[in-house]
Amino acid sequence: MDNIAIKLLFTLLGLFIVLNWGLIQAGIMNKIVARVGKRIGMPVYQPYFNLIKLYSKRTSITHGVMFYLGPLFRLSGGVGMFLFMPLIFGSEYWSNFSFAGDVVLILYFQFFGMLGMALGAGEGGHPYSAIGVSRGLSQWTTIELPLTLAIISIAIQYHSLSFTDIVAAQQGGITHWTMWTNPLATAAGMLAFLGTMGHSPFDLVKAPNEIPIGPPTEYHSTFLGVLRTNAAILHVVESVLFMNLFFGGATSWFELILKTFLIYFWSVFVGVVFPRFRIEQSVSWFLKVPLILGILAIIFI
Amino acid sequence: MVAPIYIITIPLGIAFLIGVLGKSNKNIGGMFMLIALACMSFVSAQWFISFMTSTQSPVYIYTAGFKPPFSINLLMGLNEAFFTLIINIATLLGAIYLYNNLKKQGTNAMSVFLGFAMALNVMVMTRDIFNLYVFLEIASVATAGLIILEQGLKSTSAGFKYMIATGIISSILLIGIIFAYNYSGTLNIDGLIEANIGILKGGAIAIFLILIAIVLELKPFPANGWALDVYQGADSGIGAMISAASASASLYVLYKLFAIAGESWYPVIAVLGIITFIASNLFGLKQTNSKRLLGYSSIGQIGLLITVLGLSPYLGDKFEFIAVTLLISHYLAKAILFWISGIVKAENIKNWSNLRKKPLLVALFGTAVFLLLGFPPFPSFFGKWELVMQLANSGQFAWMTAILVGSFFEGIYLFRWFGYTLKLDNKELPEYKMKLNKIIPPAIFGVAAYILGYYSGTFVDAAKGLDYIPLLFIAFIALINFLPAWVKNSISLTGVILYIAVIFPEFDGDLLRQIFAAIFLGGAVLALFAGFYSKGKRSGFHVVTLAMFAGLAMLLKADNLLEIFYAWELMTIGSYFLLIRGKKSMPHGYSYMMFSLGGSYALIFGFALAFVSFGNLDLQSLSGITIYPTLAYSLMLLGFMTKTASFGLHIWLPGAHGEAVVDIHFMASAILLKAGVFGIILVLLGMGTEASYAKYILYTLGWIGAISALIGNIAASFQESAKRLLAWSSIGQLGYIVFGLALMSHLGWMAGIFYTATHFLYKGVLFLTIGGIALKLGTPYMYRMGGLIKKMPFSFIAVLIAIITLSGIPPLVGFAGKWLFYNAIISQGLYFQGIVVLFSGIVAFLYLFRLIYSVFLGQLKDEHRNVKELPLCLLIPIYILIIAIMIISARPDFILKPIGNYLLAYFPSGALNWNGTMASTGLGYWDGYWVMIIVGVMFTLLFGWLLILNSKSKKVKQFNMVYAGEKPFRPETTHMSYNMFSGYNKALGFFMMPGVTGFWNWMSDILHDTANYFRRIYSGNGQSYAIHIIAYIIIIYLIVF
Amino acid sequence: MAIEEQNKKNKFIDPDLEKREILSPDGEIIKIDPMKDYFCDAKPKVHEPANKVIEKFLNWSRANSLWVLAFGTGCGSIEIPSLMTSRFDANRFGVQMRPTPRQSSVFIISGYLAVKTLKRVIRSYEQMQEPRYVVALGSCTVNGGMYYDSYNTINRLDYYIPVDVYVAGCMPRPEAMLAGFNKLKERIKAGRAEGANEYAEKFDWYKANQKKIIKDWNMPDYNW
Amino acid sequence: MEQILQDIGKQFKITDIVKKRDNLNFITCEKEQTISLITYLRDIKGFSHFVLLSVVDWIEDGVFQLVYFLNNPDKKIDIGIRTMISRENATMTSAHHLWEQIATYQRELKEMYGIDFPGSPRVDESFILEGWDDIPPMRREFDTKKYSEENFFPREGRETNDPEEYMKKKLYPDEEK
Amino acid sequence: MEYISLITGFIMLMIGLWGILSQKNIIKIIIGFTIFDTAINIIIISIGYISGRTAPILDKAVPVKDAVTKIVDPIPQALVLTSIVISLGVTALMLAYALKLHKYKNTLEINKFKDLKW
Repeated sequence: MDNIAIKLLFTLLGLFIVLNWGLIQAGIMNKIVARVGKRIGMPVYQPYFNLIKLYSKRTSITHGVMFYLGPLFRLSGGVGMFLFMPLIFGSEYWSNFSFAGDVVLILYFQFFGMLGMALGAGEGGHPYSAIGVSRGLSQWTTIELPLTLAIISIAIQYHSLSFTDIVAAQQGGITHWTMWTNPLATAAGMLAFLGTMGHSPFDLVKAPNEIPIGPPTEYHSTFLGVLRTNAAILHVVESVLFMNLFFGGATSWFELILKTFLIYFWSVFVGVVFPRFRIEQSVSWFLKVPLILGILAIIFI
Repeated sequence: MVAPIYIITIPLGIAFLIGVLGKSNKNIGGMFMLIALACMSFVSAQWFISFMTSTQSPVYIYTAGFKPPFSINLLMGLNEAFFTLIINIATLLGAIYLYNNLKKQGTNAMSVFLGFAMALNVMVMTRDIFNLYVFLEIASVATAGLIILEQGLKSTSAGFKYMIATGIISSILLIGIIFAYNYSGTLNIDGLIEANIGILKGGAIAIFLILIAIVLELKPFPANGWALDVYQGADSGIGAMISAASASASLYVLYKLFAIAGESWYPVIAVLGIITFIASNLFGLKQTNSKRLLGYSSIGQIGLLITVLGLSPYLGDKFEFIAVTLLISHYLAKAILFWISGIVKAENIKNWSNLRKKPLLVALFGTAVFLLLGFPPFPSFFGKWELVMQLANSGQFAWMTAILVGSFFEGIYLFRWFGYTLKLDNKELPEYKMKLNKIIPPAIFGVAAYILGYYSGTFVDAAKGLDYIPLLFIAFIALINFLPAWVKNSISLTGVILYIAVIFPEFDGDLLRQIFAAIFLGGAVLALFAGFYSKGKRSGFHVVTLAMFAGLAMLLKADNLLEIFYAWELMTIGSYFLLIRGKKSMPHGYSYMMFSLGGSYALIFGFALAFVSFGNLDLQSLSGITIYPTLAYSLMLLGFMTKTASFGLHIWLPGAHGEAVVDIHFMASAILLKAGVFGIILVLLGMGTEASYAKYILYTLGWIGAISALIGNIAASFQESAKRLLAWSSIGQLGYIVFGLALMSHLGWMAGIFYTATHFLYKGVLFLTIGGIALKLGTPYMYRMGGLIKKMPFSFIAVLIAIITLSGIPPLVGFAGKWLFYNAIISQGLYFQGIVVLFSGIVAFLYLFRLIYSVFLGQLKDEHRNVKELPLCLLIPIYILIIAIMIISARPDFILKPIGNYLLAYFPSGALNWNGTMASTGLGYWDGYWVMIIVGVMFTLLFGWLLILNSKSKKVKQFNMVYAGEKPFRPETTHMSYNMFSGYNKALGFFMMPGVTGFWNWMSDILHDTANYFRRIYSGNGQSYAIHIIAYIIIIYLIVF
Repeated sequence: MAIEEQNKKNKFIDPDLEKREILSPDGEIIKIDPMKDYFCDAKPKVHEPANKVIEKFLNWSRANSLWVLAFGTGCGSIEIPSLMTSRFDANRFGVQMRPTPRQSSVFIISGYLAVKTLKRVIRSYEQMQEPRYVVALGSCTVNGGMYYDSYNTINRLDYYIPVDVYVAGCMPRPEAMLAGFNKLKERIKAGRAEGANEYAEKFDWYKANQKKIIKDWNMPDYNW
Repeated sequence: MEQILQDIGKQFKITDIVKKRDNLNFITCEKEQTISLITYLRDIKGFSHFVLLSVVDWIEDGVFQLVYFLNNPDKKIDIGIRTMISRENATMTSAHHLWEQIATYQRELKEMYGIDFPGSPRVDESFILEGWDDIPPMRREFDTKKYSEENFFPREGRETNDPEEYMKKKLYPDEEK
Repeated sequence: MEYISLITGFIMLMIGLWGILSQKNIIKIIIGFTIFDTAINIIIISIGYISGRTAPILDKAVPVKDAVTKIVDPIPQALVLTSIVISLGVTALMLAYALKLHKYKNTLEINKFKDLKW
């Protein structure tokens, strides 16, 4: 840890790249969704405008300390996951602070952001935000089930829970990827990925016109800006997580961007096609096919 | 030494003197009676002491100077001295108790009473069988006379039934005697023994008749209808005399005459006894009349003593000790109970809640109940322990189970009765005055129970290690019960701190005990410190709390099985009294006691098997169990799991903890449940993993842990009351620990022990804060709270930290437990149990958010507008725990390394290897210290950035929110907390079918229905009782010959 | 009691907003004045832009990301969804519908405003964060339109809330609305769309007009 | 339809029967008899469907004309019962016990015309107008234009043109009269 | 033949027992008890009987020194004395009970006094 300063610099640079890539990725996805609806859709750089406008708002209100800190927790959740996630395999600089923890750390760090968001929404005092949070949490419990099963089956397969070893085991062509060697786990994992991303079949939590927009009902101006920045980072880091686990990690930035785009596109693609689930449907959906896939993944390693 | 003959002559003389005095001057007559009884007890006490201390040899007293065949001789041996002593004391105190009744009846009643006392003494001392018959007859006539004392239809009809029954019994005895004389030629018992007439056909019948008459005198099961009516009909003082004094006399007579019968009789007597014991206790379940229930219980206890008599060949040299302790306990308890029923005069057991008007009576009633059931400080505890050990030693497992099942039934109705007394309201019940002479006898016997308990402890060699200092300290606290709460609190606090200083160095070698000592005693200090919040007297609270903590401390110090069992039972008593304090806690306290009772009986059975297979009682015996090992280990685990409320045995916890007050809730959940964990650790250490059966046990244990974790967490999310939510979550967390221990691997155990420690920390915080808030707001229901973050910021921060730890979110220490579990599950290979545990870990999120949202966030209700922060005496312990959590989170290796080294001794392979603060296993790695720093730095940086961005945002009030252009109506209608996870309930609600409670209810219904069906045979008709007696004789005759 | 008389004075007081007394768990009586306890009624302040150059850039980004509040009044609200269809597609100009006034910056008043709806419009308008703009559709907002002589529809919207762009027409077609958006963009970029500050300056005048016609004004003066 | 009218004629004092269509007739009856007539029609004559209750303001003769429309779904015929009540402190016995929805109509009439229906549920609560303190607005003596000018800041520069001259001036400007 | 008294004793015993168990009236039960007791006394006496001997009264006919060969076994007769006294006492108490029971329900049917049951 002697060159901690350099590593810090590279991590900040990585964060900058990931943030920008997140925003552009969101712009592209909106464009694609619009094209599916035969609309021209928002320009690709629209997320930048939204962010700047949000940050440039002159007034904002706060319901209390926890409300104020909610978005901060959320952002630190996203940035924290980024910090502990090794981005580029092999390069000592681009693996951020992943020496501090393995897959389990990342798995449980997701809750950090969610808890902060839940508490902030709670402090807002709006009943709809509380309903949104309760739906989000109940949905999250069953999303984690197939994900945990997949991770455990990978851990059994590669006898390790640390990212670097998993990615190392998948190097050397497509046939070495987990997608190839352990398809069941990948299937369960990718179905769980749909839930984590919160796109259409499972977007009941932030559904725009269902209960205003769920938890962030009371958030606005700079708070919403912070939440949107985190959303950008989080989407990229989640897809990097799934990339490292199932699709052989990335040896270069270009490979990372391509793979994350395709992984993220998978959830958007499903989102565009399928309508929204009700809460009990989405909770019990994960206990059907994904669960069985996960169990089979463990049995047939 | 006064000649024993005076024991007979004094009462006879005084009786006639009183008769002479005539009806008028009753007071003098009363005084004379008391003097006579006092002299009798002095004489027998003198002889008893001389036998106990000096080597006094038994003395034969020859009446009229002739040798036996021609005259009646009496013997004053050690046994006779002991029995006459207890009879005389009982009659003396009984006379004091009945002084007014006897005075009201006049001098003839007094002389009848003296006659009754004299007859019992002679029955014990005489060696002549016909003399025995004569005085037996006098005793029964005197009893019949005394029954009439209570003028009333009930007592008269009961007396008449008694007369019929004893008439038949004595005539059969007479026939037996005369035929025995016919064959042996002598009436002297010693002569009969030499004559050994059993071998002759006719002689055997004679002996049969004699013995069956004496057994019938002791009210065996089918033929004891008359006895029940007597107990119900007679005055309670008389009932006390019958059940205490005459029962012991007839028991000794049976023991004396046994020598004649010879070996073949033992099993018969044992069978008769055990049937009576189990049947009468079973019938007691449905009984609601207090005195009749006492009748059932005394008949049951006598049945137990008969069984002990019958099993004497198996009990070896311990027989006297067991018989004496059980007899003494029965004698003291029955006397106390009957005397109390005389004072409170409540027919229905539900009206016994009237007892609470006089706290001393409640204490005595409690002593009697625990004395009867064989709980620690009392002699019957050691008696029952030795009984079970000796029976196991001689391989009589069937007898053991029968005795334990019988005493379990007795426990059921006694604790239900005790629960009614403690909890049902007694506003409209009639007032009653406690006269001095009515209260002295039970008080004396109560104190005698404790003293004899200590004294009988000295006999048992395994009990040498028990230190009685804490018990003395508790007695002292009991005495100062009238002081205000904070005085008692500070005294007991200093006492506990001193005690910690004394015993903590004893554990310095053994880390496991150090951790548990820190949890138990550290928790005790925090709980007592939190106790300062309560105003008023809180009578009885400190006694039972210290009893529980004394039990817990003793559990750690115990080095043999007896001490463990002693500590376990002491802790159960303390925790029972704590849990029963809640307003609506009677049913839950009752079910808690039933589970712990069943659990302790399973434990004692397991310990017996361990004792038998290893030879002695120390802890190593847990490892090498050879006889029925699967049964032994599973029973012991079941026993300990009643305390950790694992799946199947968990239904008592939500109710019991839901009703408890704040510090009791903390003690019960954060500390008490760990005792079970300590027990499981001991058993699992003993069992090891090699044996074939161990695999199955561990597998099922793992599944039980996993399922209880899942059920606990899911059920917790649907609770409306905050306390029940925490109670269910404790079930979940304990399920974690049990699962961790069941993995039997280095990592599994490290996870389990680590979880026990951290669970104490964060659950302690949760219980204290939520309990304090529920107390302050007057309601445990979450939908009535809300928006308290503005009023109670400190408790919010505390609960937030506790929630982050519990859910295992990285920077704080909870994550270490989750990480250990992950590695343990994968390395151990128990994937599916592991998945269930990890899934329930994530489900924990639901109820955590619900707790912190409904209590602190959301809308502040009008009535809580100027609620103040929690009292300081609660905040300080909370923040001590918070600091502890933060320290461990920063440097988790402070705890993990020592646990690792400790576990190396038991599980050498699969340990954590450390470099610096980075812990790594074969699979993954984790560096708590660096995670904490990175997250901390990142958080502060982002916080600074957010401050710059958003420095001037306007603070608004609670209704300034987007409500579709309108404004909300009232805070109550806009706080979303009732039925919060309804969607989740629809999806996964089926988990919550109350299967287990249904099972246990079904079991208890079966018991109660059988009891209700069979007790119909006591039809109340005197004649049918006579037929029962005759039929009983004939059936036994046919069986024996 | 004193409190009952106070409430009686104002005929239209909302029962939930009457002053009342509550018994707290530890037995002490608490006086609740809903208007002061539940609502923060601080006056709005004028927020002058800090410096010209940055403000120009920020205005440029504000213009390109117009978040419209989903609040339809009168017959124009049926025209707004058609904007989102592929034929007219307001998304091209960075216009997006937002459900809550907190997050939206453009408030489209899409038709005649009854006094009742005006009360809700005012509350939503005041809950929007600055800088905020109002686009008024149809002639009813200009001069009352065909309801000029009705007893409960207002005639001139700008007396009640500051309006940036009027789009005339007895319900303008979507193309007109898109033209309105572009006109709004020009105003924002030119920095002349300071309706919020104007509202803050002439706050009392606006409030007097509003209270003149909304008789049951049982909500705080300024709705955060 | 005639048969029904004869029967009614026998029992109730009804005047000027107007036959709009073969399945729609209007009858007028006394104020006191209206409720009993309606009950009769409903229970006996099978007019089970209540269509609407409305009022006509004859300010000149100082009278409100209440019209109850009933429909007989089997015979598919309609009937309108008209009653005259005075305009000053107009009151009418409530008919909410016959059909629940009548209470809503009565509430609206109370707010808009000031006709009081004692006993009708929630009759004096505000129905559409919030915070209205002037006289009931639908009454003809209430001048909405004057009220709007007083209260609602009309924008100046609005003049009304007679469409004929306006179009002529527009299309043929040069033709001077 | 010397067992004649023993047999009569047993027969009376059975009659007494039958009286106790079958009769409904309390007085009859008490009478049954008295028969039962006298039967036992007879048995006791007959146990001591040695055929061909006389009663154990030392008078002219039975001199002290050869009394041992002439008289029957005296001990049972001594026992019978106390047994009679006892059965007297018991019967007296029973009658007192019967009187009191009659006072309460002025009936002597044994199955009327069934209020203490189960």
